[in-house]
Amino acid sequence: MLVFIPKIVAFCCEQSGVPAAEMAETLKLSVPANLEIVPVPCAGRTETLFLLKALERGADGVIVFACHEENCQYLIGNMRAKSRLLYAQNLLQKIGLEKERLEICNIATNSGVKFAETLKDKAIRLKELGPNPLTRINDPLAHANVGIKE
Amino acid sequence: MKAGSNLEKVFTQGHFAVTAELGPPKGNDTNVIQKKVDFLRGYVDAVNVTDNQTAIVRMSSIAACSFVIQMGMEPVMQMVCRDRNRIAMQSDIFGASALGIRNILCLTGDHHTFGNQVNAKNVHDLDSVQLIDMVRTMRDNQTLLGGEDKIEGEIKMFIGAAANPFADPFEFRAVRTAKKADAGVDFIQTQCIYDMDRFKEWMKMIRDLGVHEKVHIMAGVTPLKSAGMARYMAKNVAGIIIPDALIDRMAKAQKGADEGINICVEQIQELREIEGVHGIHLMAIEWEHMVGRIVEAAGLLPRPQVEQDSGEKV
Amino acid sequence: MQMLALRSDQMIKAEQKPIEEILTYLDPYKKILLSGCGACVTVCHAGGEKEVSLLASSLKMARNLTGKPLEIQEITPARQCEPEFAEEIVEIVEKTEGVEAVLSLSCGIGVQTLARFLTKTPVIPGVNTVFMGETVSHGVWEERCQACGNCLLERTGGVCPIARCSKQLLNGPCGGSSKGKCEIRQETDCAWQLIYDRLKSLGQLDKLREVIPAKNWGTESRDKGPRRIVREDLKI
Amino acid sequence: MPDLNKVAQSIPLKREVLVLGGGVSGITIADILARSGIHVTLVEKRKNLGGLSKQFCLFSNRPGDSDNRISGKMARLSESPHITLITGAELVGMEGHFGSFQAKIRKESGETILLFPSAVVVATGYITRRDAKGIPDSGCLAFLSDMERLIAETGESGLLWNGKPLNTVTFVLDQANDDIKLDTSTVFKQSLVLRQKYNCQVYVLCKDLKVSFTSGERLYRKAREAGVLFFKYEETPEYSLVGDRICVALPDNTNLKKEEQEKITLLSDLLVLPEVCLPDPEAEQLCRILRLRMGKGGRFMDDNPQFLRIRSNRRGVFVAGACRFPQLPAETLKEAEAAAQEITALLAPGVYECGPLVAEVNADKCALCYTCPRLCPHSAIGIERYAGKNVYYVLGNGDRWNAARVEPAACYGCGICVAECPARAISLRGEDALSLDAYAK
Repeated sequence: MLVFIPKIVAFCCEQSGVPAAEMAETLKLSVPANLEIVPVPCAGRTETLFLLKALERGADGVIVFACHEENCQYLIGNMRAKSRLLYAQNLLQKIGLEKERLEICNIATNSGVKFAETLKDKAIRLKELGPNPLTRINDPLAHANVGIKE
Repeated sequence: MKAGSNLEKVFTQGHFAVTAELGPPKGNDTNVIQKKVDFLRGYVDAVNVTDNQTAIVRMSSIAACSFVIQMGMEPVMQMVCRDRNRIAMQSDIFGASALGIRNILCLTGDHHTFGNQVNAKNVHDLDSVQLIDMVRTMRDNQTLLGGEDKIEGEIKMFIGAAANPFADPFEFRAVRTAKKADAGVDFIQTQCIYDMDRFKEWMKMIRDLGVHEKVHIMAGVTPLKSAGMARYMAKNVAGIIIPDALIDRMAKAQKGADEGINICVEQIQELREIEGVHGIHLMAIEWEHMVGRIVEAAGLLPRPQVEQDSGEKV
Repeated sequence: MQMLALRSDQMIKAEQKPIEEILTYLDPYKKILLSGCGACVTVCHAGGEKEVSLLASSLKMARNLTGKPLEIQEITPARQCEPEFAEEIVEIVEKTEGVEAVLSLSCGIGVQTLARFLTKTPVIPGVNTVFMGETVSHGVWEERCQACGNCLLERTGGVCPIARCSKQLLNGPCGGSSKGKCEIRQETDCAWQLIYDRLKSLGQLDKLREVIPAKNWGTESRDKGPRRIVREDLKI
Repeated sequence: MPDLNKVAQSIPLKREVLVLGGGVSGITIADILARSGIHVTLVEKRKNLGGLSKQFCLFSNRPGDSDNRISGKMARLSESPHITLITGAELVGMEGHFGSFQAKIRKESGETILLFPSAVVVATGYITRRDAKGIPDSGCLAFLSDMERLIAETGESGLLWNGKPLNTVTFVLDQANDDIKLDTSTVFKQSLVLRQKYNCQVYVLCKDLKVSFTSGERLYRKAREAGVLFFKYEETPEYSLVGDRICVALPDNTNLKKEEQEKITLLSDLLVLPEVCLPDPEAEQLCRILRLRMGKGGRFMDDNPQFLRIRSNRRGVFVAGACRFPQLPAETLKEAEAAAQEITALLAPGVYECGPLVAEVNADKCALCYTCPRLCPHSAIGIERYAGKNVYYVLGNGDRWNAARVEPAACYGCGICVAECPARAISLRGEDALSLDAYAK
């Protein structure tokens, strides 16, 4: 049977998202198969363009793992990331993409479980949402994620 | 006599003047004007006809004034700076004068975004002070604004303007009225007064500037219909101050409307005593039928019969 | 004192047009040049290199979704409103094969300069040029000048009633000024309150006593067509 | 991958530190730094050192306690060759960054002194106000600092207040300050002495007693054992005068039924209140000069205590002591030691190796929009003149133009400026460009 496994790009703050990912790995927690982790020094490094480009290049969903609010090592990075994400969501809606494809998650260094759960949850929701319409329209066969046998 | 209007004569003969407000219909139904004129006839010296007040489109002030004359009363034509440039205004003043209108009230105009044409372009080519100056030039110099162009005929207008002692900055309010006096205004009517202390303070500043000797000041009053209306106005209308004590009094009254009229009558009596106040202007919003009752209770009847100029029908 | 801004043209404030509107304009084209501008519109985050890349990505995605892909070449010159810069862009358009139109994120001036030189290629505005203003706080800009051509600021304490009073009053505040705010919106300062306060602190309140006569709007309206400044000594 | 070693920069560090504020915190830091051979300039706004410790640390229940050590440190300060003391002076300007600050100090005489410290410590403390609102005007009211002085000056004889013997004292907590740890600890200390040494009757009124400080629980028990009486209240007690004594009335909260509560009246010779602790009104100005982020309520950097205890948002600027929030002398001492240690460690190598990630501005592209200097949480970016070729060849501005510049020593490499720059003129040097390229182009 052909199954859709969503491609997720996760921008991970090195202060929280990356250690949480490492924790998840140490705990041998399963994360969605088609996941790309992109480390950034701070969630505040995540440009609005990164979020759009990820989708433009075929990701089905994008998530930013940032530190908890009022707990950013660099004081404002997580909040800036959040407001950029809201701006990008607004753009997506205007061009006909679901804003739910973009998401931000505040996480602590030791939250390996939350890291894995959030991603699993996101994968489920993306499955319900379906593949990124851009890949579907451009070249349905080239969508590497559709066609993997589960 | 500058214009020879009934209102001007009432003032110059030393009477305490009374005017009331009349909002023209939101259409061409002249019965609305007739009805309101009937309510006011005999109780006031002149009827103040609004010019698209709160930027709601209504019959033009000039046309409505003309009907008021036909119905046997004297109008005060309001003219706002919001909708016309100086070309249109001067041409309308020609027409108004020809139609027998002898009083004009020069106003800035409510902001167009409050009305029902929010996407309009507001003009404000002139401000109210400049409008006063323009009408005075037309009357006294018999020329157009800033020009040598002689006017064919004679413009006779008794010029009024508004003042709001309850807006800010308070210290500037009397000065602004003095500027209007300098520009040539003959009478001033104020925003509705509820905060008597502030009004008295403003009047003192007016007297200190000597403005009360140059212009006739008419105190504006609006009877409150209910405590709810009082609260709404106090909270939502910029430039209106209603003291809490007054709102409490309205709230405690058995019949709010009667109490509102009582308050209004008391206010008029208190205002009459203030040096420099030469009349009252009653803004009974959609309550024109109460004007007679208020004027009577305030002891302002009968209205003085002033001598009419020979050969001129007003 | 160090002179801070040597690059002076940064007072124009603009905002990007709704992407739906831009898409309508671009409908007939398959390949465009998207040109930002490195001056005013960069400063107000409406048309600098960052916005160019964001818009390009959004437009490409939107067009892909409709099955009519759009090819976009991005460029952000330092300015667009001088002939020399426009000529450079023209060169790029001519060299790049298949560019059917230019989408410009520069202000209305840059669009027109470009249009003057690009005789055969349409130039489409991507931003609405809104006003000349200053930064109130980061991300908030407010109008300060309407270029009336006849500056009154000496008489009004450095606060312009033409740009900042909702009714452009020249002789003081209307009756809607309450506690320093304009009646039309709670967050709008009453320009005349600002003028009053400033003249008071300058000890120049007497300036408010004078009646300012009806303004000559000829310096602003189209009495001689577009306004024009000519310096004979500078002409080449 | 770029070679990280190659792009890293070294900033030479002089062993020079500027300490602002000569209270407990500043004195302690200066003392420790000087002993490890770092040259310290201590600037105090007032004429004398000691700050609020002169009001609140006059006596101690334990010999060799903090106050004694402070006087010891103060004595050492004036002798140390490594310390320059400037009193009656304040900071009026500061330029530069970590390793190369230029601080302008102005003395009362108007004379200005230019200093070039590598690091700066802010330890400007707080101020107190006596608030006697709602208390009848009489000689029966004192504040904690008055009581401190009275006890310290009295010695073995009986306590006298206004010439009369003091037998009963009432303390009221929870009225002046939200954070009452400092007040509570002082009240414990004073009431124990009043009870044990002078045999006074002591009442303490409080809402919720907070004992979450060092020895708090122990002191409370000791006070109870010594016979200090504690009363819980909810609404502000009523104060009245009875003869020349003060009466404090409150409902008896031990009865849980509100309507049946009887009134307790406490008659005493003296009512003692804590002073209200307020942030220094000059803190805001100092924050501006130092380009620090202001915390809530006008205090320094009190909004992110997890990360920024001692440190500020700027590299090389430290914030210690009660200028962040009122704290116990013991806490202040610990914090001062920590700050001094961190500075010592930072300056010890003589150079600062910049982090692997440093933001860099392409001056040719900078539009002078001020986005990055406004946003940089570390105040690491300023607008500066560059020498070199002007990109605006048509303008002919010679060989100099302005652009934003990131100071490598002050940059933490978070990349917030990179993401925000509308001209995309900033990049992170040392960043693994490959992993982000797919999303940036």
